[in-house]
Order: sequence, then structure tokens, then C-alpha cells
Amino acid sequence: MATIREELQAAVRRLFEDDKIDYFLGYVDDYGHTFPAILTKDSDLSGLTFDRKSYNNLAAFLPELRGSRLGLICKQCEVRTLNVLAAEEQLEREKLVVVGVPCPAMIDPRKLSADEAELGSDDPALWQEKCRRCLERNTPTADLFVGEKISTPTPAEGWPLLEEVEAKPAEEREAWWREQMSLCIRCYACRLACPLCYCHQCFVEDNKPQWLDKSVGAENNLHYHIIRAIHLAGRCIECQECSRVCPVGIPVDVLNNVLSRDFASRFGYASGETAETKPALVAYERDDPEDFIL
Amino acid sequence: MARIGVFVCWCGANIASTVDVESVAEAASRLPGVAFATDYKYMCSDPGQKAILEAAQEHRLDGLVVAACSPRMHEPTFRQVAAEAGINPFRMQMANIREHCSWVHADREEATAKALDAIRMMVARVAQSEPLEPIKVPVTRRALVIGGGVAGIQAALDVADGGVETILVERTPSIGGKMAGLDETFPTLDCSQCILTPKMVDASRSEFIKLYTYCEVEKVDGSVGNFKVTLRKKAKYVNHELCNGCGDCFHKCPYKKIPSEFDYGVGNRTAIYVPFPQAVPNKPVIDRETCVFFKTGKCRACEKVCLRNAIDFEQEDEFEEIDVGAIIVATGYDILEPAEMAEFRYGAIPDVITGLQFERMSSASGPTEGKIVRPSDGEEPKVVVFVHCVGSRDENYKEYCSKICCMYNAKHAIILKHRIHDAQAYLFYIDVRAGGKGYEEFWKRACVEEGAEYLRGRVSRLYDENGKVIVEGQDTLSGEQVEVVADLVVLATAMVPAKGTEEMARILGVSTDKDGFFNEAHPKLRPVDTATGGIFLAGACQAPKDIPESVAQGSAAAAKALGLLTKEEITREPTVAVVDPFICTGCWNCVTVCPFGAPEKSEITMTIDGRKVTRPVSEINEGKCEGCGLCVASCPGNCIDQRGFSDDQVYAELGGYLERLRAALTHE
Amino acid sequence: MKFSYYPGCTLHSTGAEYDQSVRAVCHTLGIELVEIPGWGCCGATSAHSVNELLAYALPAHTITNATEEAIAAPCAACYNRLRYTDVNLRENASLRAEVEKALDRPYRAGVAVRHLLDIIANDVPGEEIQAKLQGTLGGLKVVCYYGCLLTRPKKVAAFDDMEEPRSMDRLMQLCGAEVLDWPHRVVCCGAAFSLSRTDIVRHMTGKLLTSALRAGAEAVVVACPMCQSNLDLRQPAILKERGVRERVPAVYFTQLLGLALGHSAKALGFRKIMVDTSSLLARVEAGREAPAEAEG
Amino acid sequence: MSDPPVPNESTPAPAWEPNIVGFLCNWCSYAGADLAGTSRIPYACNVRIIRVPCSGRVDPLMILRAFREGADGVLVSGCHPGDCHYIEGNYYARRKFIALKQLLDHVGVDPRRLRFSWVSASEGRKWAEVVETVTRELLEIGPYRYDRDGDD
Repeated sequence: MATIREELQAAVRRLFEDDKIDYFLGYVDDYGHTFPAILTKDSDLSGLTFDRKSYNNLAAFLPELRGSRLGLICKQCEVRTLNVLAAEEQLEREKLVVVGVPCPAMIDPRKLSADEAELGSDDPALWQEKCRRCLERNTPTADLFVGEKISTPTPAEGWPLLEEVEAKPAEEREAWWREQMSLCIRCYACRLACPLCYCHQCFVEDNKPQWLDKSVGAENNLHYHIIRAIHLAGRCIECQECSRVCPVGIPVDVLNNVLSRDFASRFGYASGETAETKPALVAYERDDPEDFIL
Repeated sequence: MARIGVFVCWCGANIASTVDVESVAEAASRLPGVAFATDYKYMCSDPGQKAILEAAQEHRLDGLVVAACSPRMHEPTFRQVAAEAGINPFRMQMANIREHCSWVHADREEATAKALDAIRMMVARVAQSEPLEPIKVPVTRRALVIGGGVAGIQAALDVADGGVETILVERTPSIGGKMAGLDETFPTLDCSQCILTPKMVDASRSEFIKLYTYCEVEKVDGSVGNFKVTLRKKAKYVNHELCNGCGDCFHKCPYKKIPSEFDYGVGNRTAIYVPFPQAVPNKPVIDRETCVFFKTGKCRACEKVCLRNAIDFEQEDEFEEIDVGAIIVATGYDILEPAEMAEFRYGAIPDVITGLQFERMSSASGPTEGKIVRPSDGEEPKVVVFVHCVGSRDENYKEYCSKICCMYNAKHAIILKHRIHDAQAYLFYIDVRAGGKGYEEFWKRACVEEGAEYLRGRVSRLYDENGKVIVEGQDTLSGEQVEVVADLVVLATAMVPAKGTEEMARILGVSTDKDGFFNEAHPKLRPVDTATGGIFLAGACQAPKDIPESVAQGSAAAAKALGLLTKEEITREPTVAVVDPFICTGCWNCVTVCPFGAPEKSEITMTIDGRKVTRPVSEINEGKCEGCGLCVASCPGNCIDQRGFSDDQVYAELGGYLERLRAALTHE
Repeated sequence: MKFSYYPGCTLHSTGAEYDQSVRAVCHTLGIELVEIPGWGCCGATSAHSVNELLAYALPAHTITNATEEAIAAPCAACYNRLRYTDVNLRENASLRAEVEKALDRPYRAGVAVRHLLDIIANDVPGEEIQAKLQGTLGGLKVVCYYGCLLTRPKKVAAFDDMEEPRSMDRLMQLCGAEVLDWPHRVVCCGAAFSLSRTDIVRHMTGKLLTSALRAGAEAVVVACPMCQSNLDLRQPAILKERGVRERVPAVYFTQLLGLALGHSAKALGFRKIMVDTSSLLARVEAGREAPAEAEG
Repeated sequence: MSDPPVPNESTPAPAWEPNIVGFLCNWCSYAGADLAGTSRIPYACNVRIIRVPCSGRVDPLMILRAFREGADGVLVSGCHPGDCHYIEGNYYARRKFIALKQLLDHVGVDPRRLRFSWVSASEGRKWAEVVETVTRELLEIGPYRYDRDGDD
């Protein structure tokens, strides 16, 4: 039986041969790592793969390729992202070929020891947190599916890190975040990796007026991350790419989780579930809760 | 560097007794960008204004800060002064040191410090204020009136009287509305049709009124002064140019048993029909849904009999785009479908009817020629129960009072007595609301002179027994349960917005209230305006109303429309939003949030890295922008700004205050 | 389906046949009932006219004792009091605090209070009931009587149309009864004055009975033990007073449903009904064309 | 006036007063504050008012900027739900404010530093009460200093 790697390569080759797409967005492996890659019909497809280190949310590359006919591998993270992008009219779905895969859950690289054998392990302790909450392991919206469908384990509930931070009293929480934020070097990797940060110009680049200072400092950094979280309110699909790519290891997605959870319970938001939901902050209900208003 | 003049007003003792105006002016003169500062007893007085003009010239000022009362009080005054002084009025700001300061703070030191802060903030703001010119828009001298009931007819007549062309659109085949179907009217018992039909004829004959019946508003674009409206002229299948209204066609129509909408089912009509004999225009239309020819392809009886060859089965709906400067909405009301209130068993018991059905029955030109009968057996009813507040003032249905029912119930009781002398009327009421000229006397007359029996209480249940309708209810005055064995029951059902009001509101971009009626701009002071410029309201589409109120509102809306349409051009505040297309991503947040539809989806083509790229961008329609700034704050990429309330201005204002704090902090 | 079962005082005493038929029907339909441990009186009628706090505290006690996520209450009065309490305690924090103080423990908000009719008519799919029928009611002519508390007030109770409910009608039709239209579905029988003002009760119940007879009913189907006892116990005297010779038994919807599901009249407690039900049972028996194997 | 309290036993130190920035919508709250003035209802003098067309114009960036530059508290006030001059601006604002408030609460900022109120043009007294409440609460929790490392 063909491996998923072989099936994938054959499928993509066919897409190019049948002239269905101009680019394919997938993962290739080399030097023991798995990278996202944009392939054309002239590319060498032999490195094309999908494995437990196919971390990146490929939808982050879509703005660059807008307008092209494009195939891409979609695990649940991309599926939900595409739904949000579609709702925001950032997507020409008819130009996309969504290639579905059975997602075996991504490994958290920070939990991975040097022993690569662990890659095959099915120990949820090694998974990324998002994968433990995942509701769907097979791409339901796929135009074509490669590999064998797999069953989806019962999703874990709760937000372990968020709950851990929340359990601290306010002063400790402030101190903890201040410490985290004093590490931030404002490299904006979080923004770059985020598939929903697609503004041509980010608010931090705006200098007329410069609401947010560009200089590094715990409070400035915190405010940058807070505003980013607000811009993602009801939109963030919790792919955790922002945290994974952070070079100094700040779990920035905890801020997003605060709003994800709050907006789900207050307004019933489940971002990325369908392609219709408008972003939470450009919608309202007349009887939205307002117990916080004087 | 800006050359700003600061003028601190004493407002007599109103400011000066609490704020040390002299030292404030002195400190203000040392602020960056300030070329001159002074204080004066009354800045708004003639000498005060003159002082500003002189100082502006002497110190070559290019901006003004007037520290005085609230801008809600004197902003227009000082903008005028600025303009006279050759300074752009939008580079004048008022620091509110009276309402927000001297009048609410007693401590002189604190109030003085706060006043200086307010000035500091406004100086910073003026330094960042760009000169703005009011937006001038030419006005299309034509009005649209939607709805040809009495309110719409009155509005159209009054606008036309001002010599302005008016298009009156009515969706049914005739104008006249609900009033055309009424019998006599309270409190004078004038015959409704006798007073309405002359107005209908006037409207059809006026050289300034264009009548579009059987026509609906499909789309409204544009804004105050310049609306573009698309009308759907529904196919009538009768060429009204050729038709002379002889009526041969509907006499020959074989299909005669269609419940008449105009008679609320009390009478029937044919498939080709004129809704009522006094209709304007008095020419028929074919109802496609019920016409045998459209169903089976056979018949053509009307076509055969028409000597003028006016029947045209090939007609199709036509669309026409018109330009108008103002829109008057007079779409009227409907009644709450009584079948929705199961306890009244309307529909299940034939002798339970609505007030409007009673009107058609008692109307001399109605289907029974004025004879009041029981629908079940055609007999004359001797005991008639009138139920007030059916669905009104009822937390299970509509909480509001429908306002007209108390009066028309009294009228019905009187009419009943006039037509059937030995009949007895019972009226179940909560309380009688008779606020209006002659109204109180009128219902008293029903009660005292005409012998109507008023029972204070609600009806709990109706059911039929041996051909009678048993009405159970409570008489709260005696505390007894009562039971009336009635021949006929008439329900005064709640007035609700006309069907399609919600859709109309969406098309017009105006809001509705919790009950679905159109929202006026201010419940007291702007009762016929909507929040959208150039769109006015008349009649029961805004709330339940009787005839005189509807007519008064029709005239009021006409006056408002004329006030607008007699101008050559209108000016709008230039404080509108503006998009930077080069950084706009086209996320459409602005399009989604704007209550006025000002941001529009557009495209821009630009060259990036030598490639021509077309990108979706938002563009603000200045004619529609009301200047709320909601889009500005909803744009994640800060691509939108608002003139006159720009980010730079707010930032400067904030900075004007906070820089002082920062200075204080660094000296800690 | 599993519910906390709240029989209320009546179903443990004068309404025992309702209890019997409820348990039988629920068993057949796969509805598991777990009686609420330590349940107390709902306080209907007397408590809320005497002491407001008590009127809330009594039902709150029972709701808080529930072990399941939802409560099934077969008595319309109990159902109404429990719903009323739950709606008000959820909305009114200070009232809730007061009640919790009286209970000396937190109120268990979030338990759904349902009437058994609502559960059977709306949760159990019609096809499922149909599949389990062991015969039909043979076109028995019935009127459905919901009483005044089952669907009112709208804010508290309405699982069906407040004034013209139809859920029981549909259920009875499903069982093969001929359901007649009548105007008195939700008119009060006067149960609140059952003992203190029998004159009022006689007047109100009398109207219901004559209306049912006029419609041609062979049975009045009820969902409340208070209504049942009024319509049943007082019937001979009331109709005699009005000079009416016919009688019409008032039976529980669970009893008729039980017959259709194949339970015996004995198991459903028919003999506890005062007005003669023999002709009714004979009609149903005649309508049972399917083999009556599941009898008992 | 803006100095934090300095313990001094001999002479009473100038009391610390909170600095509050108020963003008020032009149509309701600004007019409400005007009415407090015309009605001569006294209140604490700690709020500096910035007039905006609508509470929907207020961007969370503005609020954070105010904090970063030395405000101890921020108050945003608009029209009551249903009364917005621009029909629905305050509804959107309400959602945005919930989000910002949730986040600030989470990162340990005292929730009393950021307050929102609905004050109509006829609620002069309510405006005075809101200012009194906000000021009193801030007096209780003291000055706001997150860190100043980025500013120097």
C-alpha cells in the first residue's frame, strides 16, 4: 500500500499535469526538518510530505498567492482558517484545491527529545495543546483526500495554560505577564505566522499618529499583544502558531484564548466553524451583556 | 509653528469667580504654538468678537481656542467669527471651562488647573487641525412619496403645492389607503370617502404629481439631496393609456369569487378588477395569481370584450430609475392578524370579525351596501360585542396602545344603533382613551345617548354555541364574571406596521423600533425626520395614528421636504471618514459596521514591484457619511481616519494633557 | 432518556392511578424516571397566596434535590410552581439569595423543569411511539383538556401555544383517537377553590363538562390530577344539577396512551376513576385489532 | 497635584489625586456633563474630557495610550443602548470594550481603572455620580505605574 507521502506526491503531480493549479502549498522535508514550501509544476516533488512536524498553518501564505490557482494541504487548522478568510471575503475559494489529509496530531517540538523515534509515538503528552482539543482529524471540506481517514479522539476540554495563569491572584498575574512581556523583542514573528494577520500595514507601523511606541518595553509590548488579540477577537482559530514561532517562548496565544473562551460563552462564537460568521467585533446583539457598564 | 490665539472668557462671574482667568490666559500665552492669549468679560458679545478679529489681524493668527462655555452652546458663533477673521472655522476649538469646570468645581486652584488643562488640550488639537471646507451638494428638485394613503396623499399635495415635482408611489392598484375603505369617521361622523376622494382626484390631476400605482420601491441609493431610486412598475396587463375605465372587462370576467383585499374578504372581486368604485386611477389591473388565462392559457374574456384593445397579457414588470432629493415614507399600517391570537377564535367562528371588516360592511358603498349582517347566515345581528385592545396593551402580543380603537369602537357602537335600532352593543374595554378634540364627548355620546354598554374588563374566551357566540369576560367594576350571548363579535385588533416595513427600512437604510415602526430622529423635536438626512416620515408607519394626525404629519413632512428641496445646494459637515487606499486591505469591517452604508466596496490598481496589481479597497461615499467614526475605530490597520476628529487631533488632545503628567512624573 | 421524577403529593395519594400509568408508559417508551430524593410539596395554591418566600423556597428545595439534569413533573400545578420558581430565581439575584438563605444551601439553577406531556409529545419521536403501539384507541372520541396551568403564563410555561395548545391532541391522534375541537382546552376548572368555594367549582367544571358533551366527547383527556379529580368526583352532582343525563369520564393522557401501548386497564388504574369507564374500555378493546399479546 | 503621596509627618503632604481621561460622545454624555454644569451639580475635578462624535469612535489604542502616558484611569461614556445618534455605534463599542476589559483584567490591571458608562443628555446627575464613583475608586487603588522602561 502506498504511503501518504507517495499518494500525496502522485496527487499533486496529477494536479499539475491536469493544469488545475499554478502553485502547490505543502510541506517538504530535508535535514530532518519539515518546512512549508510553495511548489510549481517545475519543482522537484520528491520531498513533498505530510508528517507530525507539518506544524505551519499554510493559510498564512495565502495573501501572497492571492489570485493564483492554488492547491494546498489542509489539516483542521487550515480548514478553520479558510472559513474565517472566506467570511471576510479574503478568499477565492473556487481557485483553491483543498487537499485533505488525515492529521495524526502535531508534535510539540518543545516536548520532543533528541530521540526521533518519539515521532511515531501516539502519546498525547507529546502533542501540541491545540491537537488535544481538535474536533476533526480528517478534512471535511476537502476537494480531494489522500491517505486513510482516521478516527478523531475525544477532544480534551479546558485551556491548561490559561487556567494556570488565571489561578494566580491579580498581582502575581500582572508580574507574570510583565516578566513575559519584558522578554518580547518585537520581532513580530507572531504576526507573520498568523494566517489572520493579513493587513497590508499593521497598526504598529502606523506613525501618524503613533498610538503605540515601537520601542521595546514591557508595557509597550503588552499593549501591542493586547491590541493584536482584540483584532483577532472571535476570529482566532487557535492554531497556536504565534506561540510556536516565538523565539523567546512567550505563550502569546493565551491572550487570544481569553477572548476565544469569553466570546464563545458570551456570544456563542466558534470562529472558523462555518464560512458565514462575521468577525465578533463588527457584529452585535441588542442585548449583549453589559453588566460592566456604569 | 502654528499661530494660535487663546481667548479666555470670564462669562461675567460665571467662570471668573471660580477660575483665575487672568493667570490662565497668562499661562496659555506661554504654550507652544500660541501667538497670543488674552481674557475678556464676555467673548460672545460684540466687543468680545471684535477683540478676536483685531487680535487675529494683529498677530496673524491661523487658529483659535476660545475657552468659554460648552461648544454645544457657542461653537457656531465662534466658527463664524473665525471665518470672518480669515481663519478656517475648523481650526477653531472651544475649551469648555464653564459647564465642565467653573460650574461644577468650587475649589479655585483645582478649577484653574483644570481650565488650563482644557486649554492646553485644545491648543494641541488646533495645531493638528487641518482646514476643512463644508461639503456642498447640489439638490435634485423632486420628491418621492412612498405610500398613497391619506398621509402620503397629503404630503404629495403639499409638496406639489410648493411647485416641486412629486412622485407618489403606491403598491396597490389605487391610492386611498386604509381611509378609502372606512365608513363614517369619528368624532364628526363625516363620510370617509366623501372627504378623501376629492383629495385623491386632486393628487391625480396635479401637474406636479406623477402617480405610480401598482408600483414598488426596489432600491434606494445616494443620499440627502440626491437619491437614486429604482421603481418596479408591476405588470397590470392592462394598457392604461388605452383603457377608458368602462368596466366591461371585469363585468365579463368569469372568475368572480376572489376575496377582495380592499374589503378584507367581506366581499369578492374578479380576476381583472378595480379595487373599489372610486379608485384612482379608475382603471383595472389583472391579478396574475387568480386569472384563469394565466393558469390554463384559456379564457381571454376580458380581451374579447375590450373595444379599445387595452388588455395586454404580454406585459412584464418594468423598472424605472428616478432621481429625487427627498423621500417621504408613508407606508401605513396593517392589523395584527387576529388568527394569531387563538383565544379569539377568529377564523374558526365566522361571526367573529375585525373592526376593518365591520367598516366595509357598514360602508354604504361596501359589499353589503351598508347592511350590517352576520357572515354565517346573513341575518341582522341584535347583540354585538366589541372587544377593545385585541393584541394591544397585551404583554403576550403588543405592549403598546393602538390609539385609535377606543374611538372607532365607540363609532361602531353608534353606527350599529343608527342602522339597527333595536341592537345592543357591548364593549369590553381596559380604559377609554379619548384624548383629542371632541373625542371625549363622542364616546360619552355612544355610552349615554346611544345606549352602548361598556364593560370594564377583558375578554377571556369566545366560543360558539347553538349559532351564537358566547363571550366570556370579566367586569372589573362589579367584580363579576360576565357572559354575553352575542350574534356578532367585532375585534379591535392591534395596529402593526404595514407588511414589508422591515424590508422597506432596509432599502431606505433607516431604523425601526422594537415594534417594527419606523424610528423618528427625535421623539419630541424631530418627529417626522429620520436619522438619515432627506428621508421623512408621515402617518401610521411611524406609530399608530388617526386620520387628523396622519394628515398633520403628511403636511409636516412635506414642509420638511420643501425646506430641503427649495435650496440650490446643501452643505454637509466635512467631518467625514476618509480611507487611505494604499494600505486598505479590503477586510470590509467598515462596510459591515457603518449604519449608513457610506463605505463602499471598490478597487484600486497600483504598481507594486513593477507588477500591476488590482486590490479591493473601501471607499467612503461622502454624501452618506454622517461622521460617527465607527469605521475608523473598526479598522484594524488604521487605514481610515476622520476629518475634524482625526486620530492626530485626538492624539494631540490626549498628549496635551498627558505630557504635563509625564513631565510631573519625571520630576518625581 | 433519564429524568428526575417529581410525583408531587397528589400522585402519591388521590392521583395514584396517574402515577401508575406514568410509570408504565415511561417504562415502555424508555424514559427512565429517578424519583427525587427527599422531594417536598410544591406549595401550589396555598403557599403563594400566603407567603411569597415560602412559595419560592418549597419548589427550590425540590429542584435542588434533583439528581438528573431535568425534572419530569406530571402534575400541571407542580410543574407550574417549579417553573415559576426557576424562572424567577434565575432572573432575580436578590430573591435567589434570600431563598438560598432559607434553604441554607445554593440553589441548583440549570435543572430543566419539564411537564411529562412536553417530554412525551416533544422529545419522543412520533414514529418511535407508533412503532410501540399494540393497537389503537379505535377512533374513541376525545377532547383534550390542558387546564389553565400547563401553558401559562407564556413567560413561564408555554411549551405549546398558550391559548390553543395541540401537543396532547397530536399524541392522542397518534394513538388512534378521534380528537374533537372544543373551545375549552385551557379554561380553568376551578381547582384552587376545590374545598373552599364549591359553588364556583361547580359552575366552572360544569361548563367544561357540558362543552365536552356538546362536542360529542366520550372522554376528557387530562394532564393534571387536580383537574381530573374536579371533573371526575364532582361530575355526577354537577350534571345532575344541570339536568344532563350523559356522563363523560376524565382520564389521564397516560392512561389512554398506556392502553394503546398495550398495558391493561388494571395496570393503568382505570378502576380508580369514579365515572364509569366500561364503555370507553369496550370501545378501545374493540379497536384492538393487533394481537393483544403484550397485555399486562 | 499629580505627585504621588509622600509620607511626611510634620507637614501634611499634598494629597495624591488620580488623573482620569474621559472620552465622551458628543450627543449624550458630553451633553449630560453640560447639564451637570447648568444644574450646578458639583463633582470631583479629576476627569479631563475629550469629545468624540460617538463612543464607537473610541479605539482601544486610545485607551491604552492614555494609560501608557500617565493616566491612572480611563472613562468612556456614550449613549444608552437604543439611543445612539448614529443608531448603533454604542452597540459595537460595547463589544469592543468587553474585549479590552477582559484582556486588561487577565493581565492583572485592576478592573476599576477602565470604566464605561451610559450617560444620556438628561442625566447630569448621573454624570456627576459616575465621576465621583470612578474618582473614589481610583483614590482607593492609588496611582498606576506599569513600567516606565520604554519611555526613557
